[in-house]
Amino acid sequence: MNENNVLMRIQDLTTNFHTYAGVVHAVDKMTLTVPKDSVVGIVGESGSGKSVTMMSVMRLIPNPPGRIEGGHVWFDGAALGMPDRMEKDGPNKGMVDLLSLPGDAMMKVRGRHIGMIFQDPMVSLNPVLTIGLQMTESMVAHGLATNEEAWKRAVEMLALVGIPNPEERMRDYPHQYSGGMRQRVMIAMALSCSPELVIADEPTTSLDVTVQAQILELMKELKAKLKSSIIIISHDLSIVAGIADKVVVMYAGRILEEADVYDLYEKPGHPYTMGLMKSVPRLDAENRERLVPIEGSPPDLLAPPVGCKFAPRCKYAMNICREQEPPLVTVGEGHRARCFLHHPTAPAVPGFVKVG
Amino acid sequence: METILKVEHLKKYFAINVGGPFARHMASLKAVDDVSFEVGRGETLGLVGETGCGKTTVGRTIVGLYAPTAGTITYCDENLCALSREAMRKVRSKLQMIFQDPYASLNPRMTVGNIIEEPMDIFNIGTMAERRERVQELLRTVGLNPEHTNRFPHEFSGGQRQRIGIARALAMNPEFIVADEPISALDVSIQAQIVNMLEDLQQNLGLTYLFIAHDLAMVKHISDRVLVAYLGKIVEVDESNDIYKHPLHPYTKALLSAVPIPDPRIEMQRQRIVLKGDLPSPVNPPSGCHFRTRCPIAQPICAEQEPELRDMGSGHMVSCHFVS
Amino acid sequence: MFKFILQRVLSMILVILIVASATFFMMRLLPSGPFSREKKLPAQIIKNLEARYHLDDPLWKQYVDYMGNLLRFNLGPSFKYTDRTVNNIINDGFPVSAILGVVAVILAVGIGIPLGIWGALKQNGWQDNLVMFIALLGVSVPNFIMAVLLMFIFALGLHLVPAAGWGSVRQVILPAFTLAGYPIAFIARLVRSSMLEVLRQEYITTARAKGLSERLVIFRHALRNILIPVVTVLGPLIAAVFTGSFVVEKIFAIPGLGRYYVTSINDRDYTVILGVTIFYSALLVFMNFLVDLTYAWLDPRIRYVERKVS
Amino acid sequence: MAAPTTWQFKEGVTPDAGSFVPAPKNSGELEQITGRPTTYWSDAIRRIRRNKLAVVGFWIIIALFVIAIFGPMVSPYSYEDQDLENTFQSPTLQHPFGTDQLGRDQMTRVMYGSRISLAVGIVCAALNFLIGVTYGGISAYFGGRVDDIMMRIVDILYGIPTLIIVILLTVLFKDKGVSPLVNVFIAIGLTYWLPMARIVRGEILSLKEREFALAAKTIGAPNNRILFKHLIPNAMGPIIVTVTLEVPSAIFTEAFLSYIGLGVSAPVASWGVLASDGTEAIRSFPYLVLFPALAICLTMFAFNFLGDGLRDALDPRLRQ
Amino acid sequence: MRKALSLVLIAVFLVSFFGGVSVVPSVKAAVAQEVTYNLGTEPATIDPAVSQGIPEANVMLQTFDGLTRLDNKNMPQPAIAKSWTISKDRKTYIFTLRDAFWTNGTPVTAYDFEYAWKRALSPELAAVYAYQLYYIYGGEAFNTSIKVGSKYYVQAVDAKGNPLTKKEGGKDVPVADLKKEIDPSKNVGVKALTAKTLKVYLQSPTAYFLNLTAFPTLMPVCKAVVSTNDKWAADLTNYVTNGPFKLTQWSHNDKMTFVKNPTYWDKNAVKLTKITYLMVTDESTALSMFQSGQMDVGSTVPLSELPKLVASGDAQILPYLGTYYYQMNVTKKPFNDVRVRKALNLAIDRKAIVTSITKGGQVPALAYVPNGIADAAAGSDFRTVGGTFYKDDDIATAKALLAQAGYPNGKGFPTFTLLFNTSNAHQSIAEAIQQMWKKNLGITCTLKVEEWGVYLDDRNNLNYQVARAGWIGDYMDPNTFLDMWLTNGGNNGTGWSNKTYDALIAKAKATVDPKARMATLHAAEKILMTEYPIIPIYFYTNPVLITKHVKNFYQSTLGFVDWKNAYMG
Repeated sequence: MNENNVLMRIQDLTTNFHTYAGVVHAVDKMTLTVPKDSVVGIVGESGSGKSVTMMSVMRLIPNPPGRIEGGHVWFDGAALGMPDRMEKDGPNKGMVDLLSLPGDAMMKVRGRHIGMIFQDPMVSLNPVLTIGLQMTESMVAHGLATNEEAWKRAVEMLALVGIPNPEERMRDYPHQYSGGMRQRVMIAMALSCSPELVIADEPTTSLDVTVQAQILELMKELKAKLKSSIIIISHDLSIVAGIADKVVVMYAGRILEEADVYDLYEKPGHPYTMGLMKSVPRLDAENRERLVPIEGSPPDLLAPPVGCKFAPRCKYAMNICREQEPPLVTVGEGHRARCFLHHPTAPAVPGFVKVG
Repeated sequence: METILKVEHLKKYFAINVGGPFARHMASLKAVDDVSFEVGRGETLGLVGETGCGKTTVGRTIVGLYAPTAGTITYCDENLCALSREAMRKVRSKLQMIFQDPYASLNPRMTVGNIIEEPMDIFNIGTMAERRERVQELLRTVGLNPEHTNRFPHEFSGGQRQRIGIARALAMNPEFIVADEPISALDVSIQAQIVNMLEDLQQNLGLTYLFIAHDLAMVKHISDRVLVAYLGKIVEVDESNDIYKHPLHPYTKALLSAVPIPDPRIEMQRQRIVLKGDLPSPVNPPSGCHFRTRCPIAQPICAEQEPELRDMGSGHMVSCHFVS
Repeated sequence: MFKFILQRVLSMILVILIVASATFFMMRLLPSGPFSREKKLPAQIIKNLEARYHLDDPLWKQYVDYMGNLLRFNLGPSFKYTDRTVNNIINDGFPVSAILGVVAVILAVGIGIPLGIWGALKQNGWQDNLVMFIALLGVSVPNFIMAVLLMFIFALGLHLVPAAGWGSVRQVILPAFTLAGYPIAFIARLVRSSMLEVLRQEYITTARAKGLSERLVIFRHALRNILIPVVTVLGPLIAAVFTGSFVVEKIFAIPGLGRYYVTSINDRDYTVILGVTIFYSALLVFMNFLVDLTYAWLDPRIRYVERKVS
Repeated sequence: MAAPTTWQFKEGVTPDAGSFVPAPKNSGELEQITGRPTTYWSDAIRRIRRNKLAVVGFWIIIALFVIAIFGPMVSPYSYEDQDLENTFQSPTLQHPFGTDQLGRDQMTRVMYGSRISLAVGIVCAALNFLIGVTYGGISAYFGGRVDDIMMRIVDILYGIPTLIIVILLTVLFKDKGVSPLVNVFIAIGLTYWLPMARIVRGEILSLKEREFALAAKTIGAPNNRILFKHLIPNAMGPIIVTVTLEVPSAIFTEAFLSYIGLGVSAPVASWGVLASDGTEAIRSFPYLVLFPALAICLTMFAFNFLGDGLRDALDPRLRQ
Repeated sequence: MRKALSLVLIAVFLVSFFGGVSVVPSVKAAVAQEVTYNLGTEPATIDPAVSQGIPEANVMLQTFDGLTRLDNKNMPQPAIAKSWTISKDRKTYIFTLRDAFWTNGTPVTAYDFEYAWKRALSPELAAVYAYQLYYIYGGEAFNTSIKVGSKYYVQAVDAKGNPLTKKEGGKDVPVADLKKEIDPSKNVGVKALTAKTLKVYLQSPTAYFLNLTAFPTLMPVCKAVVSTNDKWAADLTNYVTNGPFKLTQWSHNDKMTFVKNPTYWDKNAVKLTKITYLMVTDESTALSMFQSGQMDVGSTVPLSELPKLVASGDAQILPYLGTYYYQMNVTKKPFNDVRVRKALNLAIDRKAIVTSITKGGQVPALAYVPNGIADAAAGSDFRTVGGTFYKDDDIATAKALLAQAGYPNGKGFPTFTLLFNTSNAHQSIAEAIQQMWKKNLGITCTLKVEEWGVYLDDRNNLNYQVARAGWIGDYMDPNTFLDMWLTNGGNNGTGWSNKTYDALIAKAKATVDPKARMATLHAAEKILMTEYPIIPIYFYTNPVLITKHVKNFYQSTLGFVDWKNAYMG
């Protein structure tokens, strides 16, 4: 047991993709702490590196072209049951570095200790295998249950996620489920081995709003019932608003802002975060109020801009932003942001709470 | 307001195979089941509903991708369903479509220039140089760098691709655009860009939109009026602001309640109306009111009698037995 | 369901009847007849022969008679093999070709699929190059050269198997391998590319994320999805391989049906040409039918999905 | 409230007052795309040139064509000059590929034969494209009854024995003054497109439901444009693979055709003919089959490498 | 990659090369009297009456015994007939039969012969080789008669003597002349006088009739069995025979097994206990099987291997009664000019062809009738007596002739087509001759290969200019080669016609005196070889694979194999 109540700590994680055209720095020195029994939301546009980070944690980056170039992923050693691999000392005492585990040991971590839910349940379930088989196989593979036990537990799990007639539907194939049901199955599957951490990668993006609401409600419910930490990834701040304890905003492979959920929405510390909030229409807004979008597109990571990666799209970009990349500065209790606007000499910006 | 498009008793049934590889024409999937509405010139009509409610089919039938099973579509006083193939091809230049998936709707083997130029090429409009000129202009219109004509779709980000799709739709100076979920595949940060652009284009070019989406927040934002569809039927029609303020149909209420709000203080406390279960199969829709199986206020009468779409005053229409 | 199978069977029968009719008339256009010899027969003897086999009837009558007999599964007498009927010939030859075919298909699938998987898993490695090399070689080397090479190496050189002939298990090996050469190459290539495709699928990532071993990922999750395209090509392939190959049967002196495809035409043995053709077509359409059934079995989506026919 | 961390700046760069003023907007940067802009073909060529195997394949093919055209001219022997005193000579410096049963220089014959075999291979590929791709494409694109009927026709053509068709062709073309190679092309054209039609049909069936095909429809593209411009180019991968698989068998089919009289007449001999003739003497004179077979293999490998490279190069999505 | 490719191919090459030459000849365990022979192809039938070719004959000769049997000098020796008498006019033969038995135990009688021959002649059986019985009086008439009810009639003729036909059900049906009945029991010249005496009356004196009685078509069949079951030869259950061996197994296209027939009258002479026939069509495969010990004797040898195999003693070259020749369409220019035909004939180097291409010990043909047929004088050969008619490779004369015909040095000679059927050997020879004509005479021809049926059709319909052909004798007499060139003869596919020639052949047919007869035939051949409708190339030989263990192997110059006296040693 480590002292800090930390379940997982990603430290200086760097993942690159080596392509024909050059090296893509998908994740650059990413650092993130996931406390036990908490929900961390990661928000960012596609290509911001949020999924790559999680796939790096799972060590499922396809190689080639992807490669984890550096960093550590510390995971609570006690939870893993790998006392001999734990750090003996230092800030990461009691933690195990997932990146240095041998392949077969890592295999035992996947699914068993870290469960994963993918974006598109349509393609994430094997179309030619029954739900029952896909539900039970990880329990069996990890030696947690015999086939019969796994079957029983899978039925329970399906019931838990709200599948009617779970016993019968175990024999069905994925295409016989609706999109929402499939995502429930994915969730049940990820939870079947009671992992300490569940990573949900855009779990509602491909779903209808009504189904999205169902799934979010379900996850909230499960968060209360089960003792797992959750990392929920989305491109939409409103999705994580209702569920996360802590939110991380990523952009171009970096963290731009990290804060407690309430802090982030009330006192956004980065123009990007502000932009994300303003670009969604609010139901309660007056009719036909023009939206305020973030101009431009995410940067091409083959040739990222110099300085702040967001600067080209930033309304408030300053000369220095085009020259060098701002550091991630602490702007409040557990609130960090990567923006020069926090610098004492920077001009004030409306709606921006400057702490620096 | 001049009516530009009139849809009357539109039905679109698909013949489907059920039960195995050898089955044929076993059943019909009632994707659109007796739908009528009108669109005024310069208006944006929103069409919301879940996947499988028939909204995409309505859009595709209007632009002629599907032949309707029954009913008529009148565009500028011309019955589209009665047009010959050649005449239909001509009308198409005025009736354009923007697709949901900007990844799938652009031919990956064509350059952006070719994609945008293609409609002009098909209708033999202008010389090569003029067309090229027009492509550049269109790219500028949708906010893309005109130097990118020789690029391939995959080189662009999602938002940029959607702009290419829009530029293609604009190439023939259309009057009416069916926007089929044009933003649901995009990041939120980009959605606003596209929505703003669509609004600007409407103003500048006098376009009429049928805006299809499942996200009520965005539909409400962009539309003048909103149609709510459920399982091939329209259940509510109203001015977009009113439908948020005074939703009458329980389904509309559920849709509204499902929209997430980027505010943890609200979200954490919020009590949603969560619809139970899934959309029933459009092959065997429930008797009576189609929504009754998931309706929180369903009564026995709902199974027996199909509610009519009733006008509740000032164009607010709803089909529910329990609304008065 | 029954109605649709019936429909399908009717369309199969139609195809077979058209093939039979087209072949019937086309073969009668061929120069020379069944009784042409280098030593020309006296005219009267030819007349007697034609009378015996009703070849002096008007063509339409011969056609009607043939079709009538066909419906009773009577394929008529062979003109060359005086005392044998076409039914006899097929009865004798087909089992032999089929045994060879079964072994060849087992080899093709048993070698082609693992090779393809191996290549895909080691994409761009030397193993992959080797697999592609074998695949290309299998396609480029025609079976008459392959047959002779195999015979020289394994029968005459190493004395491992008999050179040719039929009757013992060991005599099946070389021809089966020859027959399987092209399919092995074809399947290996197909499997490799499908495998690469499947490995990119999300459900494979899901399976890995569940902590399944690579073996389970490949054999449980990937393999069945790969089999779908393989089955498509397997249908016509099996039909072709089952009915035998003229070259392989000739070179390995195997008493199969395959030789009759060529010899019957050279001999203008009309009934045998027709019988063998009809038999082959029937097998082919039947195999395609089986492919569809197997499809449904392999891919549950086809089994139940409501497929739009717009 | 925690104190903000100390600001660290890049070494040597200290921000001055000017650093913290709003920077001018650069609109071009907002929609920037890296990499050189190119046209479709120059891009494809650039990509194919990066593929080493494809380049090797390309040069082998060029070499083969050069040899086919100039080889027989340069050779001191003619493909038909016999030397009955020196039949079946093993390879020597004088006759690097040996001599055949009539004492002809095998190397010259192989070089000469490449003209026919390469032509057959290329025409087979072209016919596959023209007939097979079009047929399969139309069948799948129009679907329904059209598809049913067209595919039944394919079934029927599969069923009718090729040998009968081919013999009838020999009769049909006899003394018509049609070039013998044209006969071969027709015979190959008649039968070789069937597998291609099936494969293309399968591909198009799934492609035609894709949104870009629908998009083409909405802009008023006529059917043939949708089929040939949008759908078929996207089925190029399997098409190229199928062609490369068909070509070798076409080369050997040509041998079979000329064996029964449909094709170039002796003493001209294609690779296929040389190889199958050589097989008869394989015991004592294996070099007679080895060299033509080797030539065919080499060609196949070259075409395959180039084909694979081409397939990848023609798919812009694979650029990165 | 390329390197790997070449390495693999070299390896394959080496293995196959050494694999090819280092084959160990089979060593059989001492003197099991069993032999395996490659028949080469599936026999079309095992019913002697409808037998038509060599493979069938090679089955029939083991399973049946005719009136006579040829010895290894091709002379007829008594078999079922233990003796015979021949009338003066050489038209009537009376055979006395010995005691012999069918495999079902019943005796072989003269009735069986009468029945068998008449059955072979009956029009409804439509036996291909029925014409081998046309020598018998009334044989042809019976074979060409029309059956009405159960009786046979001559076909009616109109005033001009053309046969009459009528339309019936869409087809032409010959009209029977109901006044002219043919009663096979009376009108056909074969009659069993007693169970052991057979009388045969011939149409005309036929010098080689005794040879013919050893021919499969003239074999007896067991009347009791065959008359009650017309499918008797469809399988082996009813296959009642009387030969030295019994056919016990026939798996089609694969193999036949014969065992010694214990009821055979001359069983003590038979040493082999078992013969296995294989039906391997591919020459190279047959050689492989021979080399790997799967067979002892093979009927075919790949050309390219022949010299080596002859040298090692694995192959023998046996004589074969046949001529390989080219024929010309004399109805077409320029082949209507005898000088052209002769020039083409002379400008061929046959020696080079047989030594460099065919390599099977073939003899350059400087005449038409091959060696191996006895002339009138005892021990003399028709060919030796007849001599040669021209010089091989006589380019000077050929050129002169061509010039005389108006084509000096081939100038103005039209390009023509040389037709042959699909075969590598034919092609090589054609290529060589094409080159010779070009080099020696300056004339060009193109080669045209055709599928067998197409080729036959073209050849028979005079739809060619020069075509390859071959003729294998049916019986041991020059007539089998010469009577085909009669005007409008069925096998005279050249359009050539010569009245004197026709008269000479007719005369030879009616001549009883062997000496005069042979002289007539020599005269006929001489006409043929001055007119040159054909270009003889070489006389066939018959190379066979044979292990040294097989003794007393006999294959006649007609290609018939007889295992009766063979044994393993």
